[in-house]
Amino acid sequence: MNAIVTKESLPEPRPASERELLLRVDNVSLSFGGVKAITDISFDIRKGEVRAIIGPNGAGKTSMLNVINGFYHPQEGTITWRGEVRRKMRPYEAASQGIARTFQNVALFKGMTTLDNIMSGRSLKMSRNFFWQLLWRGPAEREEIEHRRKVEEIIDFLEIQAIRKTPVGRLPYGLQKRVELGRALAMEPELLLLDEPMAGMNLEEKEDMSRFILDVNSEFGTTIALIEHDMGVVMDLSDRVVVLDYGKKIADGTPEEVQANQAVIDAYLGVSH
Amino acid sequence: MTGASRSDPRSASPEMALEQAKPMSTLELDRTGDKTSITEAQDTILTVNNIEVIYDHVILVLKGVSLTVPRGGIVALLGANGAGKTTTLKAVSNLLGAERGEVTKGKIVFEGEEVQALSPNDLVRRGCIQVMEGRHCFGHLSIEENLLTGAYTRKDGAAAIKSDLEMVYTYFPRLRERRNSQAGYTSGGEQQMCAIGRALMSRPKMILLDEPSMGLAPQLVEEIFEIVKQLNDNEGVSFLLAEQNTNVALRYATYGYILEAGRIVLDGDAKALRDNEDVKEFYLGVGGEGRRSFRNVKHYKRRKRWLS
Amino acid sequence: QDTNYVPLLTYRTGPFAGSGIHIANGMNDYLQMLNERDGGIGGVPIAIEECETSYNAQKGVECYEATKGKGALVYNPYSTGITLQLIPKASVDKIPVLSMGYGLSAAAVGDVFPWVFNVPVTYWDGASVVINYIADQEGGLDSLSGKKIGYIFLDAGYGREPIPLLEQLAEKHGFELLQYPVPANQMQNQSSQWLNVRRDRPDYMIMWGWGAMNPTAIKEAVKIRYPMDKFIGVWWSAGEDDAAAGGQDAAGYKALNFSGVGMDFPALQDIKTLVVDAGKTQTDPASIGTTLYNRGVLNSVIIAEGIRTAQELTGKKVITGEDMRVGLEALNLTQERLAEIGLAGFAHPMKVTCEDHAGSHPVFIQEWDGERFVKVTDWIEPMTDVVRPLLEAAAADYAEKNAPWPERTEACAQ
Amino acid sequence: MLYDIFVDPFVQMYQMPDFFLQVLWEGFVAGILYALIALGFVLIFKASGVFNFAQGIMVVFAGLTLVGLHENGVPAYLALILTIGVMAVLAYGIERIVMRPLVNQPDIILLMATIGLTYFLIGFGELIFGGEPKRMITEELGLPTGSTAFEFGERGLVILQHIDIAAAVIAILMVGALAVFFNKTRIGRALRAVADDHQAALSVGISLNQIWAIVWFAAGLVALATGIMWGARSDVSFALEIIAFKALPVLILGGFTSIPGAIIGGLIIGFGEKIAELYWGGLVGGGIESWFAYIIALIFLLFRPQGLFGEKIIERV
Amino acid sequence: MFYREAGQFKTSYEADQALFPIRQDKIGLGIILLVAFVVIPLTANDFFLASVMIPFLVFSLAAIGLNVLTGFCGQLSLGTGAFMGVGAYAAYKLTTIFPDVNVIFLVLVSGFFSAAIGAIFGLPSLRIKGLYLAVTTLAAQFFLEWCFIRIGWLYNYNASGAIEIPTREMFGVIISGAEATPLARYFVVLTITVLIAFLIANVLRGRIGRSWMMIRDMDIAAELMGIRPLQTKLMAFAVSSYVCGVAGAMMVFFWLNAAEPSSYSITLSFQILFMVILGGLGSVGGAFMGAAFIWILPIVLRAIPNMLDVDIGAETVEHLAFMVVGALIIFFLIVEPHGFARLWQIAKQKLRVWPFPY
Ligand SMILES: Nc1ncnc2c1ncn2[C@@H]1O[C@H](COP(=O)(O)OP(=O)(O)OP(=O)(O)O)[C@@H](O)[C@H]1O
Ligand SMILES: Nc1ncnc2c1ncn2[C@@H]1O[C@H](COP(=O)(O)OP(=O)(O)OP(=O)(O)O)[C@@H](O)[C@H]1O
Ligand SMILES: [Mg+2]
Ligand SMILES: [Mg+2]
Repeated sequence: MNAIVTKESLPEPRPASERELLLRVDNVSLSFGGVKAITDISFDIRKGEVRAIIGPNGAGKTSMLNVINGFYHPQEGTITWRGEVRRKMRPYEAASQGIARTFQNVALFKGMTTLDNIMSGRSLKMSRNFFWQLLWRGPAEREEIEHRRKVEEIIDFLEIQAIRKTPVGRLPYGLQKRVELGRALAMEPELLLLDEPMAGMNLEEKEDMSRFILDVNSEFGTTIALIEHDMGVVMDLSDRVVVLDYGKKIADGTPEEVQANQAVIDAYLGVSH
Repeated sequence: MTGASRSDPRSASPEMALEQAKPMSTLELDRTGDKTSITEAQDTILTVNNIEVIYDHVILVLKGVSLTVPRGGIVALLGANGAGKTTTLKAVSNLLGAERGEVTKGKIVFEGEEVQALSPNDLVRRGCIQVMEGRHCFGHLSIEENLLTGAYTRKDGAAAIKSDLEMVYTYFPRLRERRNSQAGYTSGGEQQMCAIGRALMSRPKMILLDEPSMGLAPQLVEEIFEIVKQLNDNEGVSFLLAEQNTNVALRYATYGYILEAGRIVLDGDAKALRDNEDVKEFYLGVGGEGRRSFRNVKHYKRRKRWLS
Repeated sequence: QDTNYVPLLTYRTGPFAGSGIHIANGMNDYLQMLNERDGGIGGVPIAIEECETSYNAQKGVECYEATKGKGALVYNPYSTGITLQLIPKASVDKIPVLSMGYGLSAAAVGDVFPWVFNVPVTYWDGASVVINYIADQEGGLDSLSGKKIGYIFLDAGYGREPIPLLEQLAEKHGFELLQYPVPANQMQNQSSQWLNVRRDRPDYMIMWGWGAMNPTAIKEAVKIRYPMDKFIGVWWSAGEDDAAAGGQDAAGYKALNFSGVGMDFPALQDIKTLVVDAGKTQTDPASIGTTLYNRGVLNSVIIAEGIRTAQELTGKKVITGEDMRVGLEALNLTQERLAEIGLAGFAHPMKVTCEDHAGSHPVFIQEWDGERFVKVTDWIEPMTDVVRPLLEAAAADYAEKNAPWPERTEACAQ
Repeated sequence: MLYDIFVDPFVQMYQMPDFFLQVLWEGFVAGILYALIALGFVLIFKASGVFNFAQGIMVVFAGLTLVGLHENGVPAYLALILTIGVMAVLAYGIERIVMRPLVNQPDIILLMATIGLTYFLIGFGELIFGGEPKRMITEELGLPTGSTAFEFGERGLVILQHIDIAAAVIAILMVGALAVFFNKTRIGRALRAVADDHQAALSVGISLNQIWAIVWFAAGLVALATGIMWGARSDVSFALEIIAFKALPVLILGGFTSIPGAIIGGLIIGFGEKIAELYWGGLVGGGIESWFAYIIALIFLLFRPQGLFGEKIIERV
Repeated sequence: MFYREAGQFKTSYEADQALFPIRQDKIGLGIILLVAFVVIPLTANDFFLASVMIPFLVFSLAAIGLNVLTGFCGQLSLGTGAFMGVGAYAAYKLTTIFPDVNVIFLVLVSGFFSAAIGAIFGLPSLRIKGLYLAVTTLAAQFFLEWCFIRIGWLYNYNASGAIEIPTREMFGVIISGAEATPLARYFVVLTITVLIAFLIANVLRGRIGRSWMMIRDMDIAAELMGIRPLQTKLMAFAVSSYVCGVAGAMMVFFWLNAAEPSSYSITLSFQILFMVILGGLGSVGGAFMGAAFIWILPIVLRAIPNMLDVDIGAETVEHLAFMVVGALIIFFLIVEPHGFARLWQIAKQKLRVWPFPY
């Protein structure tokens, strides 16, 4: 994991539009009482791409992620996941189908250590039943250790060895975000939803985080949907960007196209970057 | 608040903050120790003198931090995650008690009086309010009620409060739209605006801003800092801000401190810091040929080890 | 110095303290008076130790364990729950349990329960006396037919115990038994039960209550305007505080009793002068002579007489629990003896035999006149013919369910 | 069987309307009295997010202080005033010694602290006043006693106790006053803020110390009123503390944070359990009152997890 | 000085994930077990065994049970007393139905009944949370208590309405009923408690324990990570009730000898809850410390006036004990809200840096 791999050393990825479709959102609308959080939005996410979702505050980005992983149920529209139209589903079903995410307001398990938090990401992959767990010695322990190995890889990868046994509640914000990423990675997801992973980080840390994201994307082939307010990050990392404003989609395209789009500049960027 | 009272060279006037283009000839790298001489001076609103903070009786987080905020100044506190920025701000606003932390050494002087022993609400009454990191809105209260709690300590009547409410809504039109929603259901950015607006409602002399830009859309970040500057210019409000977005922070601040692992490792005029090579490299991300791409970050560790 | 050690399990705190305090004072004061006046019993002072149980079974057992090693002669648990826990232990630890007028009715069968004493009467005896009394009022047992008799009780082992007997009598004499259970956590909130009473209009009400349940019930009865003279409580619902809650309106309320009313007894006078006035106890002087206080005194009389009998039978001055058992089993509190100890007429003469540890002695009924209780009947005999077979069946049942229940090996001293 | 469950109770209601009215009245009174206890809980919960387990014992303590003072020769009204003073001191002490050091701690820790407080007050109260029940000084305080009976049809009779009427009036006045206080004043808003987030409330300058002292005092006053009313019904004794459990379903039904909720919850539980006990309880041997209220609350909660008027539980990521 | 981990390197994940990874802790546990199994039986008198150690162990086990539910899974329960009662009544019925089966086995089986009842009352936890959930468990408490009184079959229609424990033996030693010696009962209780504590600790450090903690710390996030909330919570209810049920059965079989419904009242629920909170939510060791504090402290307090030979009434002692316990609860919460378990950790941390203050 520590090998020096940069994006340039990999073959140039195929254009996003040619890749296989992973998830499609069709005409989704969601409202809470009177508030329309999402209005008739359609877009798709293709395998292996980094898809950014941007937009002003309250545009409905987080709500969009919530719809994708089953936490909110849209009033209208459908979601197609790997070619199958999904009905109303519970979040844990989404998780078992390979959708993992991080949260805007860190949602770590505060009473647990970093290690346990990341191990918790592997819950779905572990299967020893209650009675083996009671005994511990034998299968349960073996399974635990096997997964511990995987988790230690992630810990190495994210360079958080030093805080392995620290309860996460006491960690500074930036590290919490990193642990959260680790937890999502531990799920070995097909689609990783990141909600403002770099908020509250300084440049150095953002660079680290970018590297993690790129590495995950290229090494594990994980598809990533990313919400971020730092335009530098979005423009550099993403293959395609969808822009929301007041719950509506106002643009969708490559970073360059989006950046040049006047509607986007007016609604979001303020000045062109 | 007149220009004359700000004779100290460190407390740059707002005009100076605007003259960003002009290069600064000397780089000031004061060490914290030398500054005790000015702590009692009239035109500093806040002095933190060599404080040590311990959490849970055993975890030592701040190991002797000193800083001053001139009256009418905007001072930025920079540093990596876990450096202790939030802790410093909470030490000033006396919110540490609620986290089982305590200031074990040093003193904190606000407007010429030691304030370590005061309760947070005394401090707010005296005009020093904190915007906490991570929003901390009152989830069950509507946005408007949240804003009104900010005016809890005020005694100047409903009309004044009402007009300030209007002011906040003009700053953040988005809040006006969502004024009757429960804050718990609003988006992250909306909550951030609400937290900042709430602090403004107390008409403070000094605001401790912890990561104001976090989770805000780019143009809003600019707007927030514009608001900071406006308040600073028009009302003479002083600011101590902990901020990760060094770029913006140093553009608006007059003075900056860099905090690493519980110690101040570098401080100086904002302009001087901006020109410092290390700061450029590690905080601003401008190498010799302009902005680096996030795609091209190198994989080996490049952490600055500060000599302190 | 040699002493005879008597632990007293009392409760002056908790939800039943209202009743418990008077009992505790009475028990303590009489024994203390013996120490002051006579230097104890047979020249040996009594070492009295109170242990607070709060009417709580856990603490009761703790008190038992804490005191039994000190040579305890007898236990008075004053709680059915604690009694039940001590019954099997008594024969193992060789310390008798004296549950005076409470506990397990079946314990009266001395062949099965050689270590347990519930003299002078059992609950079943008590219930039969009430029915007897009602029959008297109505003109004979035959006229009970078609009557409705309500039974309001603390919904716990204590309150449920008389039900089998009452049911049997109801069947036999053709009256209808209506039950009104009061859950322990609803003791102070009985309006539903009394509304039910109001709807059912029973001809008589019988109450098996304790602690805070009693005053609340009497108040509620007043509230629904139930005719108070048709409302009869067991001897544990006979406290002055209980009736006083209803004040003047409660006049006519009746309760069973087997211990003297008032303080016109030389022994009580001695207590007053030697113990209470001397400041050696915390008893409120006004409470001497009240029902529950006197009940406590009677309890100690039985203890003291048990010790005395044991001393006589064994020739020892300092006795053990085993001796005490023998003493209690040979207890014969005659009219003369009562007079001798300054309590003539304080209780019905009582006699324990090896077969019968309760004795099914008669009890009387007292009536609240608005200010105090006055004795209104003579001693009424329980229906021994009905009760005794029931007791024996219950004892056999107990022994069977707790098999292997030890056979009686203790010799009969009589 | 089916007849007993579905038909007979209603036939009875129809045939004995006076009795049905009486049941309703008893339900009403019980509801009001439950609501009084619940009100004390609500106050403190609203102001600090603390579930104040000690409310039950505060009721007993207030009642005992009042009666105890009177027993020692203090005139009734003076005793009342002194008791109010004692409650104020208690409130201040609790704020100073218990609440202040525990600011910003998880709810369950604060709950536990109030249980510790309960223990302390039980021991303290019994030490001072002794464990025996005391008679409430109803008449001395000028509260009405006695009852009025309304003839109803042939043999019918509905009896209203004057003290119950007084309890209802006092409860309603108190709820009104508190509702106004909480909803119309700046303190009210601050209280809700504190309940949401102690630290943030501190950061905007709300003085938790002051607020908590005020609220605990208010809860003490409610406890006093409750103590007088319940004491008039039964006696003032430590057994009353158990009754406080009845406030829990009321509280939960109404929603922890709502003052009107306490009243409405109380009435629903009061009516519900009386009607159930009197018309259906007999089918299972009676005494179902000990748990019926909880079942009502449970059923309501399944449909509204935050209670009838409670603030919605915010779930968002 | 004495508490130094330095130099203890863990070379495998097995070693790192052991229950007690640090050598000193292992030695400490060894000593405790030695004292419990050898020293105490050799030295203690009957009172200490019967009234201090046995209840302490029974309560510890119950506290572990509640800790699973409240401390680890975050579901506040006030129904512990009733769940313990289910275990007790089930064990009692089992001994009447199968009089020849080993009573220890029956006690262990009785837990399954309370597990089932616990799971049923856990069902509403899917929708109802926090303090609101407490009311469902209260419903369980009061409803079950009512059943214990009303369903005569449960107590074999005993006139006393109570259950009374028959005498049973194992390997020729009487272990239940009045004739069982405190020592025999102590060994039974100790063995069961240690065994279950150990098994539960195993569950808690594995996948299932983690999924409980996930639900406790943030149920929404847990669900988004693939945890099925209902299943997980019900499992916690069942496991917790099982342990409580066994504790309840032990309470009557090896300690009280007879039990009325009121032995399993709400007071008991609270007693156990105190132990859990004071010991430290989410800590098995804390359960023992909490139980020791709540059960043993009052006994000590009651004994003090006797030792000092001060003459004050039994009830005054009781009142003072109440006040002291209450004050100490508050005091310890203020010193360390996370209970004795955390206090112990901090103490260890201080030992580690000793003689420096931090
Ligand atoms: N559960 C809910 N109930 C009511 N309103 C909601 C809810 N969830 C979201 N909203 C509203 O929907 C809108 C979109 O919210 P969302 O969190 O998706 O915004 P966002 O794009 O993520 O913004 P930000 O960048 O500030 O995080 C907001 O106005 C918010 O107040
Ligand atoms: N309540 C607490 N208990 C124990 N340690 C704490 C606590 N709060 C903070 N710390 C520790 O104090 C150190 C400084 O934290 P602080 O939150 O002040 O950092 P920060 O500079 O604000 O970081 P960030 O930029 O991520 O917000 C961190 O190492 C953190 O682990
Ligand atoms: Mg968002
Ligand atoms: Mg911070």
